[in-house]
Amino acid sequence: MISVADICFYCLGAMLLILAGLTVLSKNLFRSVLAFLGVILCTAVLFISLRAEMVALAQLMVYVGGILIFVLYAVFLTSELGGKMPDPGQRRTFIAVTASMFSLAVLLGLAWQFYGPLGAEQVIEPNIASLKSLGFRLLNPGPDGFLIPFELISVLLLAAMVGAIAIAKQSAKSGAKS
Amino acid sequence: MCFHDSITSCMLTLTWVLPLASAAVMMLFPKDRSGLIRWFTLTANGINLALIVLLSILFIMHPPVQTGGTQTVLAFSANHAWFPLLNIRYHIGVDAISLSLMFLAGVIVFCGTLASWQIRERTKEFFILLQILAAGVFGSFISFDLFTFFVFNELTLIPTYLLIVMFGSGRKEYAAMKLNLMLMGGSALILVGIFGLFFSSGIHSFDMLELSQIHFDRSFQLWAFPALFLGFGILGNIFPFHIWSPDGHSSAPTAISMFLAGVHMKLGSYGCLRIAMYLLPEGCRPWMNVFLVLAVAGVIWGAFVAIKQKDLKYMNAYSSVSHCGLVFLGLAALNSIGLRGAVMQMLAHGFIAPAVFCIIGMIYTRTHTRLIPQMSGLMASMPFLSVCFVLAGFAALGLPGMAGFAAELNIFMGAFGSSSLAKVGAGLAVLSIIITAVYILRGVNAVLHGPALEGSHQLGDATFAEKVPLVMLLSCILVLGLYPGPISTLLDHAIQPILNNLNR
Amino acid sequence: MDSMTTLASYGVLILPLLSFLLTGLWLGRKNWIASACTATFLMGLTFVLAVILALGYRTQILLHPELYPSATSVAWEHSWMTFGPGLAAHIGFYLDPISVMMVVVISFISFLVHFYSIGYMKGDKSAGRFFPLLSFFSFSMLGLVVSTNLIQTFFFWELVGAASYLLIGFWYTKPSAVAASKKAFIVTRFADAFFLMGMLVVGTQSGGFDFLHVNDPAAAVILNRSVGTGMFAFNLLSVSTVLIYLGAWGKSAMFPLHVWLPDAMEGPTPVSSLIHSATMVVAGIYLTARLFPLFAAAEGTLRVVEFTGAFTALFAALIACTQTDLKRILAFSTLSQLGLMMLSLGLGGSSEGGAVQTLAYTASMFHVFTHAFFKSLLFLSAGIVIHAIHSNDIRDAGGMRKSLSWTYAATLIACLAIAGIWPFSGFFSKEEILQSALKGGHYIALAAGLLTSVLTAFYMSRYFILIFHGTKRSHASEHGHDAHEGILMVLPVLILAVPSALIGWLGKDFFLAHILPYTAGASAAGISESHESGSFSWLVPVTSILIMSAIGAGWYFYGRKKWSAGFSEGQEPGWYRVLRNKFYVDEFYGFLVRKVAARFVATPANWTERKIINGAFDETSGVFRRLAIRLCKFQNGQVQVYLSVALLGLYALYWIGRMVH
Amino acid sequence: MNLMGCLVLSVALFAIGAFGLLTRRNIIAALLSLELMVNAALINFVGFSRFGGPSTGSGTAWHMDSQAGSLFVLFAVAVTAAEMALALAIVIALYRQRKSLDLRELDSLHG
Repeated sequence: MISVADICFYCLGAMLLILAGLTVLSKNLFRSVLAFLGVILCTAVLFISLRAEMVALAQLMVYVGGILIFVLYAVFLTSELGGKMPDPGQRRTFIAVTASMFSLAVLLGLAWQFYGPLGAEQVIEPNIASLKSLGFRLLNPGPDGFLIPFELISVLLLAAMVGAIAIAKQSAKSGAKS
Repeated sequence: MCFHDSITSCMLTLTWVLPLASAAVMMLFPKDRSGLIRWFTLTANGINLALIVLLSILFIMHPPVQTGGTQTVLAFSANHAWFPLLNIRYHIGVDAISLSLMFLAGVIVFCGTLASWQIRERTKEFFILLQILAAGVFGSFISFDLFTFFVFNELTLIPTYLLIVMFGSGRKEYAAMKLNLMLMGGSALILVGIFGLFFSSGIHSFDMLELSQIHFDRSFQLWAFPALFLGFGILGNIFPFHIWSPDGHSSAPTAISMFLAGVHMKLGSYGCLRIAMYLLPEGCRPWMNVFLVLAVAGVIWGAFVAIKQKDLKYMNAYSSVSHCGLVFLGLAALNSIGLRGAVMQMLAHGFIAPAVFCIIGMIYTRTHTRLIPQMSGLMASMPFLSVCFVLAGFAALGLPGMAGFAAELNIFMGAFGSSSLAKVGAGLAVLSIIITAVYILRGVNAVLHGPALEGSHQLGDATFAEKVPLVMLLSCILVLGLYPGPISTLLDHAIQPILNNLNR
Repeated sequence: MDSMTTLASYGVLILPLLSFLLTGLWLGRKNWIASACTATFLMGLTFVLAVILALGYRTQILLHPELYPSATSVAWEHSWMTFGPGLAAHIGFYLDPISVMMVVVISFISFLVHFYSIGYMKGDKSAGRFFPLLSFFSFSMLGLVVSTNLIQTFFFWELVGAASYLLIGFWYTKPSAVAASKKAFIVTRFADAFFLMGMLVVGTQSGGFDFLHVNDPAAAVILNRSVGTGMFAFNLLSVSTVLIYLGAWGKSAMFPLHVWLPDAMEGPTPVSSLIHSATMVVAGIYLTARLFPLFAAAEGTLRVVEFTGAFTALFAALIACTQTDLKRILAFSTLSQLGLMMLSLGLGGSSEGGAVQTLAYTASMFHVFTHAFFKSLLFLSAGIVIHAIHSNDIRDAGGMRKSLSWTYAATLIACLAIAGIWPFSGFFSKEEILQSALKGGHYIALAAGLLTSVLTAFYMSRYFILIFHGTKRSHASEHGHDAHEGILMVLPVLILAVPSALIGWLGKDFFLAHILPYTAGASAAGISESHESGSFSWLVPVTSILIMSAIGAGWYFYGRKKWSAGFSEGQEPGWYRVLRNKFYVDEFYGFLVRKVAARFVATPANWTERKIINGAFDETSGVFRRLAIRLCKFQNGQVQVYLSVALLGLYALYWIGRMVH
Repeated sequence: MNLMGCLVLSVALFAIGAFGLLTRRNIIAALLSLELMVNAALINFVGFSRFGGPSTGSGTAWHMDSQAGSLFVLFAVAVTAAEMALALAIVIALYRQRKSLDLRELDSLHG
């Protein structure tokens, strides 16, 4: 029995995959980035439909607000937008197709092996991924909480930012010199 | 003199600890103090040689009484757990075979140190590596635990490689790589065989003496024996796996050529006797015919190829192939005379080939060539070296009164007293003494005799440091050749358990 | 055996060895005169001891046949190496008629040669090296003749070879000497390999190496069996004795292994003298005589001995007639005489009767004995001539009668002796040989012996006349410094002239009475009976007449008609060229060694070694190297390739894991 | 809309990402493909968090922490952000040095 939610899911999934395909196949880097934006938006919608609003939010904020901006900056700084990207060549394509097909086959096989037969008796969790509960969980210093990983992640992010700036800046200096 | 057992076994351990320790100490020496390094190495090796001589005297005074069974009775033995999880033990001891080879190794290492006296570059590295090499060999000869034996055996390979590459001449990279690849290949076979012995024994032991009492499954013996024998045979220079040795010898510096020919190869034939034949008697009999054919082929082949060599070192290397073939012929005779002859030939060749290499090295430092056609009439300018060369050459061609003859006589007699295939093989091998005479005399005559070359009068004879090793080696050759009675009796006792096992 | 004799027997071996060590390690390098005198003195002492030994042997053993029925004893014996029950090698001292005779002869001649060498080597830079080697040579030969067993024989046999190698190549800067030394060693070594083989077969199969054991009829019975199958079936006794005889064949330079001996005269003349008379070449004869009972038991072996001897005797005598080198003529005469000795030893081959065998054996030993004296005399006097004319070529000699009068006399005696003129020593021994050939019915051998005798007389008269008569052709004497005879060199020659002349007469009866093979049926009675029956007395006048006429012919051609030593360029007839070139045997060997052995054995072997065996290794490692180069392509630094490999590898591992479970 | 659907979607996305990672010659494009793969993982996390796993009999063993799935996604997103920041900084530095972003030319690890 197919519900409306299912149809929405399938449509969303199809869109997601098409956009992903565009991301990896488009000859133009800018289009590729745009398709990737689409992928992220679709994923966010998917997360919402899976009742993970907090995650969707984070996804949108970090990816669209952060990563994608980075990427666009990088693209603008490095490439001419209209240019076609070079072709990978037949052999590489063949190997890549083989590898990805193997990935598909092996992972699907594994998924089927462990979860396929259970499709009918799914346990649908209650709505536990609400913003509030997650937030409490995240900042809980107790044994159940994730305060320490949270803080570590923030330190990591900070370090990464500093590092990124340092790398870009240092090479800029040396580039200016040369 | 009466020493407590623990003291003598400690002395035995010291024979490999001392070189290793001296290598470790030398690492702390400043690089540029080459004189100090040389003297230090010489002292260490001299002490080691004295130690071995002392042990030999003790051994001769109280030889271990063989019980007449199949188990070798060791002298100076010690047996400690080393890695109990795999039942690896530090089991050392000597019988007449290994002790005589220890003596050989001691003399060769000492002489090799003296023969390397003139090494001027990277002296420190040279002597450190030499000492590690020596430690590996001494350790191998005293080990009666297969695993320990193997470890010590492997310890010799890498220093050999480095020594040839760093201090060699000619196509040294090729030669060193070839040598190491082939010997490593041999080691791989040995390792397979050793693990086979370990697991098939049912007692999970690496101990040779315990394993010698086990009756292995016949089918196991039939595949393990060739693996072990061939593995050691490659090291022992068996035809057609001898090809590492000519290139290796000729590229190596003098001391290493001496060491390879004198001691390292003997480790191979020793392994063939002590491990392959002793532990796997049933596998030995059917396979021995194959190895007999290889041995005789090596004897004749090496001699014929030696005739055509222009490089003195190559000539001697192929002569080694021929002489090592005789060792295997003796082993293949499978009787006490043959086995004894094989061990005596190990000793004889162990003294003769290094002596020749030593002389060739000394001639090379003077003439800067080793090619026979480029030399002539050196007798006039270097009489001492020439006399030594003639003597060593006579020894190599098996002149009575020299070590080679005593050994060859035993081998031929053993083979004549063995199977009919062995008789035919012995007949052919006897004929090789003609070819040996041809190439030895060709080398000696071309190099020493004939009109003297221009300017050869300034070349100068051997210095004192060069005379010492030559005199030592030649006296060993002469003593062994003139008076082989006592050592052959001692060897007889040591061979008896192996033979009993073979006849079981 | 009293202690004096035993002591003498030790001394006979130890003194030459001592001389070798003393002069070789110490004196020779400081002062050659001191070393020469020491060596000569010690050899003289050795001779004295040898005489003492011989007298002791005679009084205590030889004259007590009731105690020593075969007149054989072992003075002392020390174990050298033990091989198994009964199989042992000893160093010992064997006493029997021929060993004692040889000890006396060797020490006597060696002493004289040492003495002579003092004069001969004067002025030679390397004289200090000469005497130790000479002593060593004598020591080796003495050790050989007193051997108690085959292994000791082989031991010293090889030492003799080595010593001769060193002595022939003594003047090592002379390429011809170097080549000759190598040739001598390798040719004899070739034979020795067979000797070793035969010895091992005899020893291991019969269960002992001692002569007392091997010469026992029981040993021959054990060995006398057929081994092998089909085409390879052979009689063990025949094969092993022929193998041993091959050793003697090479050492005694029988055709076709004779090639080393004429070249061996490249060494100093005293060495040639020693080699040709007492030390080296008679070793082969001696070995054959030593194993005579075993050989006699073997079917056919003695025939081989006989025919090699006969052929060599004739062959060498023919060549000797055409040579122009002084020492080479003598060398071929040695070959020819050795052939006679071998022939004589082989005469017992087909005869059943012990008497012929015994007579022939005795004759052979007798000839060894007499030959040693006159041959060393010939060489030593040739050395004087060579010293005088500074040349080896007989065409440079001539008219030396006046300046070398003592040598002239001595050489005359020696030539008469070797030619076999009564009453010189050669006559008696040669006569015995011919008689036994006749008595045994070996007419081929008899003919060969007769012809050889005639030829010998001819070429010796040629030799003698060309050197001492005629006009002086020597450049040395033209240039004023007249040839002279040093007393040091003449004295030994004169001493040797005495036994050369007389020893045959004096020794004949002794030999006939005592030098006997200890085979069954050998007895002095039988031999003297057959000898004195007189039925063969026509042989003596016939041979004498033939020899006299040969000498006359020599005199006629070379003395009266003044033939030169050889034909001049271009006028040489073909047969003469063949003879002068020694039947091209050397050339044939050269072809065999250089072309056949080198080109078809050693070169292909070397090629196979380099290309195939080493090539196999290189190819194997090449396969891996090429594989590695292929694999290197994955390591091209491109992260995507690494990723693909990693991913595919991951799945491959996954797949393998699934397969395994 | 069930676990299997999520898994299939995730696997497909992963495969597409892998394909892109292996074929794209531009570093930035390759990084985008990498992000696709990360996204696939995220979907997986969320899917499991939503639908749970297979329920085993007792239930107690499973009732671990469904929130953890979502929380892990949060952390993963953060780490990805850090990674991308660094990667793009390197890309810019690289471009300045080499004037090229072609992965084929970046083979200084060539053996």
